[in-house]
Amino acid sequence: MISFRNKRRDIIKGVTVEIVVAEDDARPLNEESKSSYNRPKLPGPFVFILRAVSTLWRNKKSRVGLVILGFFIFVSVMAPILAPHSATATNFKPYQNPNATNWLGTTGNGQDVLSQMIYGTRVSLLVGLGAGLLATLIALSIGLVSGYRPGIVDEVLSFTTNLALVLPGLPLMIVIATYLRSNSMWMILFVIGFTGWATGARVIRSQTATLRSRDFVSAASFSGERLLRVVFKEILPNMVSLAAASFFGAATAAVIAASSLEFLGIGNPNTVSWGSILYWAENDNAFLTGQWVLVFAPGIAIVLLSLSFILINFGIDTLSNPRLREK
Amino acid sequence: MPILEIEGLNVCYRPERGVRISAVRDLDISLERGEFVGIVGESGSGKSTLGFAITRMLRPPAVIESGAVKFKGTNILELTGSELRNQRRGGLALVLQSGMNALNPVRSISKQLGDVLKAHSQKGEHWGRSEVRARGGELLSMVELDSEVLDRYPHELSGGMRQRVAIALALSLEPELVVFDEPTTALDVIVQASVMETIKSLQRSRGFTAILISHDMSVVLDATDRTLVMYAGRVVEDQPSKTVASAGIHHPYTEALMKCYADPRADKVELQDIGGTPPDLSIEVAGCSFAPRCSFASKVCFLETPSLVRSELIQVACHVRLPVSPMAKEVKVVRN
Amino acid sequence: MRYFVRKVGMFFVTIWAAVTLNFVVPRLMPGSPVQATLMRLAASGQVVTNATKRAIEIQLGLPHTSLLIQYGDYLLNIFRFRFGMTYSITDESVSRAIMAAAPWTLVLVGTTTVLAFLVGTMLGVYAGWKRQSRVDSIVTVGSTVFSAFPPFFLGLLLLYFMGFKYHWLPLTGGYTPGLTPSLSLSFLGNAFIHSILPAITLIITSLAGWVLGMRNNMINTLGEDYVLFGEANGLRDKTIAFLYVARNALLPNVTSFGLALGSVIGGSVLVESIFGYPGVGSLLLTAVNNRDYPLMQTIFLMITVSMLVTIFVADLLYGLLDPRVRQ
Amino acid sequence: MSEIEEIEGPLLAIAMEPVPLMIFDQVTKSYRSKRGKKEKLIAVDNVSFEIAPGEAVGLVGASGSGKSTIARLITGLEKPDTGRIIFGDFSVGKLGHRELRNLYSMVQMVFQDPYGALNPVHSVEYAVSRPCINYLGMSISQATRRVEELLDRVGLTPARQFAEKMPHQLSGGQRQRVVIARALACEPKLLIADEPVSMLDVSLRAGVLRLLTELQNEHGLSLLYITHDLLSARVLTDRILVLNKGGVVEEGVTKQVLQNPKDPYTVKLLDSVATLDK
Repeated sequence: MISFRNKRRDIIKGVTVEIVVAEDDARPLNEESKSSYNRPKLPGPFVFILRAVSTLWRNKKSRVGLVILGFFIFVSVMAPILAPHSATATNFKPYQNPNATNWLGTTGNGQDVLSQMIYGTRVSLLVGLGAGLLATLIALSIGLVSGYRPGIVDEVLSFTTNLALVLPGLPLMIVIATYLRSNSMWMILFVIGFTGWATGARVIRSQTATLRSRDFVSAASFSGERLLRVVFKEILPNMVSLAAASFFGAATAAVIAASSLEFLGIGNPNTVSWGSILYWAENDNAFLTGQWVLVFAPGIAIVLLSLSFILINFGIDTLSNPRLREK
Repeated sequence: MPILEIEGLNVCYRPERGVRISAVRDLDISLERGEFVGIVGESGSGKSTLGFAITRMLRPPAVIESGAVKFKGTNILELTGSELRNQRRGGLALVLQSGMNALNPVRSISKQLGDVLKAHSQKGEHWGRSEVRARGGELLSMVELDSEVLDRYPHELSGGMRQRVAIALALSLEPELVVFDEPTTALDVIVQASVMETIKSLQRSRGFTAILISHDMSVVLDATDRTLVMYAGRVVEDQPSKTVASAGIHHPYTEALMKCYADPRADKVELQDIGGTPPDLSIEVAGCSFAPRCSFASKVCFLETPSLVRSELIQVACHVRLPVSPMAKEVKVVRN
Repeated sequence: MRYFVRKVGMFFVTIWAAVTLNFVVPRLMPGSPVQATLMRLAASGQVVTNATKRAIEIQLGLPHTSLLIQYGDYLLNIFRFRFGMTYSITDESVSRAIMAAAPWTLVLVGTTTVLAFLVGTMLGVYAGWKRQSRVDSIVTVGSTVFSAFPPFFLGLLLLYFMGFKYHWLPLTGGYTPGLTPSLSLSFLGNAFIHSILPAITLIITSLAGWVLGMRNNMINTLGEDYVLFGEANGLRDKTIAFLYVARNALLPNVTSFGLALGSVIGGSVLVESIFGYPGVGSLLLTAVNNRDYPLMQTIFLMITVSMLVTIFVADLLYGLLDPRVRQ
Repeated sequence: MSEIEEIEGPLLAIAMEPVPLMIFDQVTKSYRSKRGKKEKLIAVDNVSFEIAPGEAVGLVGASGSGKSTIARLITGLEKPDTGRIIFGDFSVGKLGHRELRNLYSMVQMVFQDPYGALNPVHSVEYAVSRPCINYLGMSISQATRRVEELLDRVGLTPARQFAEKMPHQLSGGQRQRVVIARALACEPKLLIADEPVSMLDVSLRAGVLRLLTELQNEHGLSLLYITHDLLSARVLTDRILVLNKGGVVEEGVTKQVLQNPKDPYTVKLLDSVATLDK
């Protein structure tokens, strides 16, 4: 009897191994058990990002998004090496069309457009990611508190969220930026961050409320966990994909909003950014002078950057909503 | 001719990520007209998958790998969309497990009934408001509901009422075969019994062929004429419901399952469980799926998959209880 | 009924909150907006009457009275539509300046929002129903790419190709200069031709959201039990697609109708500025460039209130569409 | 009132212990009705009972009978409108967040849904070790040892292997055993089990029920078993209260109540029980 059972187990083992080899997707099961034995000694956030990227890489759309985003990150980090000229120096002939020295031509002030584009990547990335992060952090704190504390706290925070949600975004940013009169890129970042959190907060609130009613949250208080630990160790880890989605959503909106503000000349038009290239192009009537590159180059860069965020978000959506999965 | 014949049916789930699971394995079943057949099994036995396969309601990631489901002689797995739709009138119907959510929340009951009737109206038939209401009143009284329910929306009805409405809708096309997939599981204990009573009396009075899929042996034995016991995607036992509880030849799984029930009123109540772990459907192994949990298992049980062997009215798939004798005539060959 | 009563209540509370926010914002800002405004008003050569001075003080903050009195005066002035003088346009009161611009924007934003909603929803229904068909992938990819477009970039592209390069449509303005605005057929026709490009820009940029949102809702609803049961009962495909799936999938889209308006209004500010369209958006930018706080502040209030009204109407519509909230 | 006192006679005779572990004294709890009408939904209607140390009490009723509300009241998740709930030195209805934590070191809970009761992001070891660390003040290595003991005890062997698993790698029955191990970790005095087997396969139920009985006997635990299933109540409990619409309609020694039901509602419940030979 016993010998037969052993034999069978062997058979089972044999088949399991085969399945694991054949099925690339059977990973989560094995990954978990392996990771607890020899976890690589890397700092936590780094491991987290690596794992997130490898998960998203499996989805076709988000893979394209990751490639585009990777390209822009590369360009902004390597800007000093990649840029052929200074981005601010005005030592070229103005209004030049693309030529051998200035691949994308020059601005009305005689600056090299390609170098401006390369350095401008830094500003757009920083504002997009920074404002996205700020908005997500606000959304998380308001959403978590409001979802976990029903009653008066939730009522007040929900009302605030709904109010923030119905305030027209761009006009509000314009009004606040006009009052602040400061010209820095940081001002734009903060204004966008502080006006763009409401959508995320609403989603996170309802998810928190759902998780709160789950038995494992009650079980945590039965296990003697304190409030903060319940929120951060039990609820938050279940919202990673939601928080990521709201981050990339906010970042998309931030990239578009920042370029819109820069294009309107709110903020400092002398900061080298994609939006300000467009501002000067519009000011100098680039179309009339035939310098369409001045409009197309930054415009397409903005589209590509926000597109990369949108594509990455598709992958995240698919992870959290199995119904959206493609066959 | 049997009303339903299932031959060599294999259904598996192939999710985008994750392991392939074969839910129904090499299944052969044949149903006579007017029979009330129960299919009993625990989670993972493939009973619900089978019910969906019979009515051709399976959706990805479920895939029918091979086999045929013949309803009155036609293999419904080969029908096109519109041919299948025509089969619904006077044909196949399905009542879902979660009757609670089976009704469109934004349409009143009479409108939903009208949708069904109009979809299958034949030449010369006209389903105007009054015709739908008249038919609706009839159908609702059949499931013991007031015709006033016609004007209600689903959220205004209790769970039991919703499941009754769903049954009325399913029966509105006079189906010859109705599959009830756990029709009372989502309902409150006391409501469960009365809905089951309605189903039983409807089957008897209207004479349709019915399949009751349930995890609850007692419900099945109480309502049906014939019981099929499923384990790990296969039918392991098939016999008249009357004799399932009595001594006789049974699959060891059925016997073990029977010991998990008892009468709370008895002087001494003893409940038993089935040790070991439920079968892992992602693994294809030779031998009987129940063998690792079976106290009677012998060598052959781990090596060869037993096939259903007939002995008079009953069929059991077990090497120990009903070994295949070379002399036996009615041995079905199980494809592998 | 309860639903409607609650919505009416919420509407008034939100209006009050928005009006109050409009009161608070200028008072939180650094510097003295009142002083700046009065100086500029004088510099523009206009006669500063006491009434004008008072209106501005009430709106932007009077240094010497208590906040409570200021707040009371502020509310009173709003009821009387008294918002003071603008110095962006000579001899013009804020209310009259807005009144002149409002119809242009109302018609433009109103029609484009409704059109985008209808067309986008229908495309979304089709894409979700015929999931993974060719049309679906074209519609989905197209919407994804266009949702990455900042409205002003799309506007510039259209302007370049349709107006500048091929001269199909007028480049700028709401009507041909020299015409006197009237309700005559010839003027309306002229205005219509001028509004085509701004309208297309707004429709395309807001269409994407509706398409993708509706497609997602469709796919989610397709998995509901009542759709499965409808199929099991052999309902007609059209019945299932429209009355069972689309009908239910539409509900969340109706709730977001009002919210989407915010982004259309933001887009219209940019689009109006590009096309020189004489609407509220252009007026807002004029106000911003002149630091015309009274005008800016009032425009913002108007935009917010009209958004709230739209959201209120959408909420009422939702109540009619969903029997579950009617009681 | 007089009715309740009448039934209390035999009740006290069984629970010979002089000091009850928990007293539920004339408790009423109502909710505002959903539809916004003035009428209130009475969830628990003037219910009184006691649980003696080491005793297993069953609360039986269909959904809406108020049995789950009673569990929420005892664990302080809801506050009673009137009446008292006494547990040792605690008056449960009046506890704040901090004191609830002290209460939970003595009252633990086994939930209905084994898939919802374990956080999908934490390992079995984490789930079971938390109460050891929080209530017993154990170090991580002490807790690790205790986790293995507990898993061994609930039949999850080899314990080390199970400790490292994530919830999604376990079957429903195994998860429910983990939940029981976690509930036992801080050596509570009262275990509340809310339909712990109703979502498990029939063939696994008896195993979990047997485990609960064994643990109750070994640790001298009191058990409050909440269910609609009279069969499992019969197997597990000494005494039951049958609830209907928030009120107690019948109570007594489990076997006696089930063999000679007095109230028509109990009869109805009995008829709905899954028995094989009707």
